[in-house]
Amino acid sequence: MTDIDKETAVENSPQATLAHASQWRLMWYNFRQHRLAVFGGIIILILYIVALFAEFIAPFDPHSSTSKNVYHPPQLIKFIDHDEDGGWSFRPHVQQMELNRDRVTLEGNYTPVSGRKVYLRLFGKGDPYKLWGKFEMSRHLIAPANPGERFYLLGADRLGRDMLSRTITGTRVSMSIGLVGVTLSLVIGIFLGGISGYYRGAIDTVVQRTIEIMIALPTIPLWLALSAAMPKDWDTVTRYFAITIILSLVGWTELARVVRGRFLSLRAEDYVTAARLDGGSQSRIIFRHILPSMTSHIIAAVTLAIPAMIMAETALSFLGLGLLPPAVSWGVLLLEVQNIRSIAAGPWLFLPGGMVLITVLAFNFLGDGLRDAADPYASKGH
Amino acid sequence: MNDLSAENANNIVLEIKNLVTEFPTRDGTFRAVDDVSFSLKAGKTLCVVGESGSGKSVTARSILQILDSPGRIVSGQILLHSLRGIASDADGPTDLARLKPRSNIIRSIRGREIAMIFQEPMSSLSPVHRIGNQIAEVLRLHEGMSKKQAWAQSVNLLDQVGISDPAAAADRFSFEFSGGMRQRAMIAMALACNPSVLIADEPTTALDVTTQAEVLDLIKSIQAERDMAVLFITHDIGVVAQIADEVVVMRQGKVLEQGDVFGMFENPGHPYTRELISGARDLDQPAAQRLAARASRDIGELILTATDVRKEFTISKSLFGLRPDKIAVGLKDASLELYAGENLGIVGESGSGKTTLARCLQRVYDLSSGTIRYSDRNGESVDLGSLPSSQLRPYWRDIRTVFQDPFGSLNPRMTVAEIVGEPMLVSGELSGRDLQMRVEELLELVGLPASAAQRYPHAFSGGQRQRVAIARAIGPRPRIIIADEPTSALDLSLRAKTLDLLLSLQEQMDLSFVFVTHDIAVVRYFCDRVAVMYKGGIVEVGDSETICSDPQHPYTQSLLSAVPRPDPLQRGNTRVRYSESVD
Amino acid sequence: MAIALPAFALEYKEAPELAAAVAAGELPPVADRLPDEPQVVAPFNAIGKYGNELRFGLSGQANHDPIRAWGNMGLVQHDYDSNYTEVIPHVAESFDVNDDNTVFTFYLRKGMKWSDGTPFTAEDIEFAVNDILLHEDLQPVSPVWSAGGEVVEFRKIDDYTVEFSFTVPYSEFLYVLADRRYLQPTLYQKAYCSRAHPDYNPNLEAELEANNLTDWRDYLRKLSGDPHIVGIRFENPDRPTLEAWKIVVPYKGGSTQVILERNPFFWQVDTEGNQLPYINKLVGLIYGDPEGMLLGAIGGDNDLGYTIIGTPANRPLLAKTAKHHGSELYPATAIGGTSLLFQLNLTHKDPELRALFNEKNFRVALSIGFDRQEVIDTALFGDGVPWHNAPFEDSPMYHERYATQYLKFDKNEANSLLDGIGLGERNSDGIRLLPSGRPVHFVVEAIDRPPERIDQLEMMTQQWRDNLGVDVRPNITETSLMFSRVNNNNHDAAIWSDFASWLQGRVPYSLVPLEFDSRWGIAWVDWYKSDGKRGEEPPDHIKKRVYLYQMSKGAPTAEARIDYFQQIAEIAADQFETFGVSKNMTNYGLKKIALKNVRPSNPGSNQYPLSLQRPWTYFWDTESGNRP
Amino acid sequence: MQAPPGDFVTALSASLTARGEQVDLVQLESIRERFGLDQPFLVQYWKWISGVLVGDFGVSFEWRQPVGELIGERMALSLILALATVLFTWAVALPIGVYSAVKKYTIGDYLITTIGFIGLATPNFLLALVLMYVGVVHFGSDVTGLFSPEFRNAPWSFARFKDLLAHLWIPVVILGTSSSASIIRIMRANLLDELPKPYVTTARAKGLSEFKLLMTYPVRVALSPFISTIGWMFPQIISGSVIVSIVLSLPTAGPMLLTSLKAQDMYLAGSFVLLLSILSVLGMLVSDVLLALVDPRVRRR
Repeated sequence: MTDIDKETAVENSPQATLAHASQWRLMWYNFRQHRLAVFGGIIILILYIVALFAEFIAPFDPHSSTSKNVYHPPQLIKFIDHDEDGGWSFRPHVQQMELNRDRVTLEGNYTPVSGRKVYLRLFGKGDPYKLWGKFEMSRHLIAPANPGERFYLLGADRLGRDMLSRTITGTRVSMSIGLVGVTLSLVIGIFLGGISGYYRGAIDTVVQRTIEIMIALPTIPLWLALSAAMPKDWDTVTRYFAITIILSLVGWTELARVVRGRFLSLRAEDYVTAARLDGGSQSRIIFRHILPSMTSHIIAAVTLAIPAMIMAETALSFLGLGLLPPAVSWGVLLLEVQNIRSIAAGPWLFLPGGMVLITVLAFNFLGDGLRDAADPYASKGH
Repeated sequence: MNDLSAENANNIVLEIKNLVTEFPTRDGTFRAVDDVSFSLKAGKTLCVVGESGSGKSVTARSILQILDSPGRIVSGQILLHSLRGIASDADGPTDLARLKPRSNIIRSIRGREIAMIFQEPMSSLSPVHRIGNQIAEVLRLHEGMSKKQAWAQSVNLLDQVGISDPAAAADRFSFEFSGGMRQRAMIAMALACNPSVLIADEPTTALDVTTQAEVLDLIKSIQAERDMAVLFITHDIGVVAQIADEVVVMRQGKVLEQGDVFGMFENPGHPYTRELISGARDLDQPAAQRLAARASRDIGELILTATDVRKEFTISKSLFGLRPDKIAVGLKDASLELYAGENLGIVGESGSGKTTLARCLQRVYDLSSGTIRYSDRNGESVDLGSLPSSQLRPYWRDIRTVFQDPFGSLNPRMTVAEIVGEPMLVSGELSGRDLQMRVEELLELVGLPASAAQRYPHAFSGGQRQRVAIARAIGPRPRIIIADEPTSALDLSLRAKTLDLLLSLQEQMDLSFVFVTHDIAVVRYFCDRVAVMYKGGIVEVGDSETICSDPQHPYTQSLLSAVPRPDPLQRGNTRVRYSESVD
Repeated sequence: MAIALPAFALEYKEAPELAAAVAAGELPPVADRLPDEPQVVAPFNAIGKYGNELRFGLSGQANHDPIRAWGNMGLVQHDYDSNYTEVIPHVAESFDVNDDNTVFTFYLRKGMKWSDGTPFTAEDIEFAVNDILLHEDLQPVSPVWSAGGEVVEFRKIDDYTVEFSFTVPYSEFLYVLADRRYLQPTLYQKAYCSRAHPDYNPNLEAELEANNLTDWRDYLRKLSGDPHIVGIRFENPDRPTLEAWKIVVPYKGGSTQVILERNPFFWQVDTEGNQLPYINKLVGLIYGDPEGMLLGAIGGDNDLGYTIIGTPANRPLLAKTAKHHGSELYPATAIGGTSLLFQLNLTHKDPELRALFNEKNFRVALSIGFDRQEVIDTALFGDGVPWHNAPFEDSPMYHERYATQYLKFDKNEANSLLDGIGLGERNSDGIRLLPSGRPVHFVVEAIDRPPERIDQLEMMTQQWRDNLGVDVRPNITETSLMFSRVNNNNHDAAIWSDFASWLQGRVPYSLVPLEFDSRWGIAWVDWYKSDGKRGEEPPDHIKKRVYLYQMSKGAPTAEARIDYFQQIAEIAADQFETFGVSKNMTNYGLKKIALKNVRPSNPGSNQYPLSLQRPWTYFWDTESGNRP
Repeated sequence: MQAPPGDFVTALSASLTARGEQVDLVQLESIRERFGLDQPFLVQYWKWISGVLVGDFGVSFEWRQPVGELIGERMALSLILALATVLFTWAVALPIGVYSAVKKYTIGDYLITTIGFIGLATPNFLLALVLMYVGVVHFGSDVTGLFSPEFRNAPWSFARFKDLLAHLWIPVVILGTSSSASIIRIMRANLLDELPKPYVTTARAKGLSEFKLLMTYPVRVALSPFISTIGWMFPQIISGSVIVSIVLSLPTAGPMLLTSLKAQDMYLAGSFVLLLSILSVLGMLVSDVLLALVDPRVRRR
């Protein structure tokens, strides 16, 4: 028997612990190096939590309006409360404001009401709601100390509705549209990309040509035609799914190309031929040998596809062909301020646009980080 | 410093004293070059030899300060005694180590006083610029020539390096050249400004044996003509023996030994050098272990015969992908026999079709025509060529493959246990506890610790991965193993060990081998019989010793004569050039 | 005000551009261009100066109103100073009506000419009425041209006298001729338009071929405007017109601006004999969408305009930016009606909903079930007064009960009314249940403009859900889709806004279901439209109202007409079919301060366009006389 | 386009009654059969397509004019807008992409990628409106449309062209920001692949300066994938320009397409979608041809 040569004695440097690292631990080790990507991941996690518990986190019912607070500016939370005789106590509150309107020009401006403060309480009682439509609750993350009072951390819209609550409620729709749409286009993308990548020949040319045609079609006119064709009397929920289908109908081409590309390059690897020679069946080769090494790339492609979907939802809503009031999504909120008077009346109304910006940035950084970490073997360190 | 007489001390062109180069990495600084000193003399070739990771290439790049970031020179001197050109001012040699990598001075030296050629012929030249322009650029940069003058001179240079029809060649792009022609173009570019020093960083490693021989002759003739100092970096002892005047042996950044080539080969000083030279020499003759095995048990009956196997590849399809309109012939009517317990070698240069033949034997490819008769354990013979791939599975258990690239042949996302156990798991032969037992047994067989089972391929070196591949191959107790250049990616020292492992496995498991390689030394060491291939056809078959010592076919003769013998005394024996017979 | 001054005492003057043209011999002198006795007009502020151009804006799909607002040439026109209750001569010099309002005679001006110089005579009117309006290819003609089932009978008495006669009294006919939608009689010049007419042009086929058209009616429209939709008449620069400005850069698909230039043969002069109009050129900038038009206005590109940009929500912005380009707010007054007319579908196809909607108490409960003041303060910025779809207090047509009943918010009363009609049960969400157990849920159809109407609806439905437990959902859709559903009676409820002034010329569709605008009784509208062949026969109280309305059309005196409307309103008040939210309030557009002779305000409804102020008397009060 | 309920005539009657016009149902019926709308869908489609092949795009119902007349200049302006955006994107994305690749993982690199993403992430219709508002209110510049009033109907002259350029920068900047972000990332990725390649070290060994070396070799090689991506981006620019034109009231294809779709003016809307698709396919064709010119490997293989 030949003696065990020197190289097998792998000394227990950090490399050793890595030796046992499975693909996922290795990816995580690589991913941690990307500070921006990790930061993006955290933001997205928070957003999905907000989307999940929207009703609880939003201070007020997004639809309740009061005439006294039309275009109410945002209020700053002050934490230290100075009472009359100079003492101070830690009671977070906001300064109450009052609207007075010029009779002729209808110009409204808000002036602070001296001495009137609205105190805030964590987990206080507020507008009743049904969490996910089932659980009867009325506790909110932040609520006015004494019920009936209202505060506007991010201002109010033209009907005096609280923008913070509406944006939070919009998060649920906009974030989920991205997810649902992408999963749909993912399924189509993998299926078609996989077939054309693995079987090549006629199927491949056919799929490739359809992809090229789909990409060649300018999307907006296509959406216009598709959405105009959508019967308008569907209620918001069916409309929501119809839109995700429309978005994914166009979105899958990008994923199919990525999947096909990966399939082609992996097919040529020796270990795939070896697997075939080991007697593996077609499905075993695809699912046991080829797919695992593709999952990381698919995840990266997915995280980059979601922001495109969210942007598309806002574009559709802008054209008046996406969701319509009384549904609430970032697209709808942007549609409502898509006019000059909103710009003049309240720049804070453009916050949902900011949310779209933050979400897309976070997804892109996360996607970039994942793509770099996707191939722990290919990139031997930077 | 060696014992050369003082008078040729004055024609020292470049002197390196106690050079140290380091790479700061995430887990501490890595000292690639540790206190290296040697000097280059005009008209002389100094070979730096060492295995991969020995720091030889970093040393070369330190001279021109073109280290890949974050490498930097920490201490030591690089003294250039250039006899002419701008650097030879009054106050003696200039120390390149002190210069800043981006300074004008170092740039004026690069390509003008010291030129460099690299290993990767494929990507060392820009794919989007014409060859002529890339050469002319050096001339216009350093000699201030006009566009027309520089182009004419580069055509002239291409002619000097032996490229046929240089004017047309200058107009073409790098991807339209063969490996050899590309390396010649690189040399032409290096010679443009008639430098006093040429650094060649493994220029012929990626070339075929015959092309390598021609390029080495070219460098030799140019050096003599221009009295140039050449720093030649290689890991191939044979090449050192052929062209070196002085030798420096390096390992892990340190110089172990340096001296005259003949002295070094006669009685190597350092044990590592001795091992290197003997390793190469051992390989250059039949393995003792093999001869012993053959003595105790002679070759059995015929088990595999391939007759008139032909394989055509379609390069491009017609517009609608129906009729193939351009086809390349990979294999032309090859016929071959394999006897039980025998090691049959298939040798040839790249593009000779040896891998295609191996794939056809294993029926990875479908045959265009011809038959492969295989007689299984209980004597029935079957034509594998005509079987549809679905019925090949049982035969794939008898005939196994070991691939060339250790990194590409193991699935990075599966543990060693899963990789080695796959054949038995898929056939349902073994599972659970006994599968694990069998895997550990196999790992033992190939000399890997049982603990390796739970590890992933990325934790192993090239040599260890190849052992895992072998373990996978012998898993289902095969009768034939087709090994496709299993050792060419390994370092010299590891190569012998792996071949010995295969030989011992042959004895224990009654295997026969089809061994594909381009390395004549490996053929003599491992194979009983050998088939020589050239452009898709088998030109000669026979006992490996007779073929290696007394080749009949002119191509085999030219192939053998081009192989650099690891013995400086046999240097310069007559070279046979094979001009293609019109067939 | 148009006072008849003796024209011959004046020495006529003309715009400098025309004087130059006359000198160059391209135009006859001003005296020959004017009729023997041109109409003399006293400008509102002062005698003006001739000036260069005036800019206005328009937006939206094939929207002709802003262009034709500058010139509607009916034989007669509404009188601005009598608040549109009277009708005064316009193209016609004078007119007589026989005592039983069946025969209407009009006397034209001798020597009056079209914009291409050819004389304007009774022959042109005869051609327009007999050969085009009443031509069998263009039947059926709009019901306004007939009375008592008989179509109008037209007779040309001599070159300058024409007569329209009916079999039954039709006092409202004068208001029809004054209406901007029925200008056919004075629209087609016989000489120019006869080439498109089958009876006059033998080789019509060849000319149609040349213009790659297939139908003579398209050729007529291309030459001089659509016989049915008179608004579509600005596509042909060579169209001879009687208007003060003639089209130069036509209004075509894809054009980005429209330009009209002075009509040298315009037949009106000011009290000092200056031929009108003062301003030489009108430039209409076409915007892709209302927001673009608003931006143009803020940038000073709109010298006088209130449509589209004049919403309450834009007012603060307009006020703030007006100073930058010398403009001021310009009031667009309301002539009656409500900001949001809520109509339940009383002829609903679903029997259970129909029964519910036809319960008067249900409608009363809805009306008093939401806080109008809160809606006005929020959606209309407090600029509004609770009101139904009826004329205001200051109008002769005012009916106090119909306009103001059931306006006060009374949540308890509304809930007790709903309990009273069997809607006592409620489901887990607090929504009331119908006797069959189905929740009270229906959809209100609405279009996506104007924004403040959607805001009002959203607040109303929100309050109904919270206060009454009645689940009403707005369904905001594109105009054409809403109409295709409502006109086929497939809707639960619908909203619109209306200027119910009950003056002549417009069907009061919240009183009588005679037009598809009456979305509260589409089946009845079908019945009337098809003379009983389709739809559903209406109950007696509706038949009585329709009869009274038909009678009002022939009412001999204004007082008689008012009396008829009071009776109709009395029945409608008892039924309480529809209800409103707030009075239509004055909205504000923009006007350049330097633009003079502009009346202090103009009605917001396009039924009384700017042309009734005689905009050809506007002028730039700057020393150069040009636009600042 | 035929899918929505009703047809042009219902849309026409809707918009007229919305403005108080009285239009009788029977009259509508006569308009419908004059336009041939009562014929089955396939017959109408076949008549239109056969016309298109011979260059006649049919007649617009709404404007009673041949579609060819209507869309002529608008398509040209759409093309100009798209080309200007492509040039702008190249001019911006190329240098930034190179900079962020060479200065990898430095502050500069992160800053640029973030700004690039901000361009990608802001919905361009919002950016258009805000830019327009700021332009009019604060700078008083005439922002709407591509021409100032006096040039709108003027024939093509150099002055008109200059006026066009003066107005063109806003839509180009808006459209450019979103498309340049993805291009910057592609250029950066390509260059990062090329930098470690051996021919770069060869060039350095020849004595070239870092900057000259960078520009002539890796950037030149990384250029070819860069050009092919532009081809793929063309459809995205075309559809993006539809939205921006609507907001900015540009006389391009966008606004007219939206209104014709809403008015269900079939022939007009159909022609626009057809031509826009052809335009984007042409864009891709051009980029492929350009690729062959730039990259000998494509040409010679």
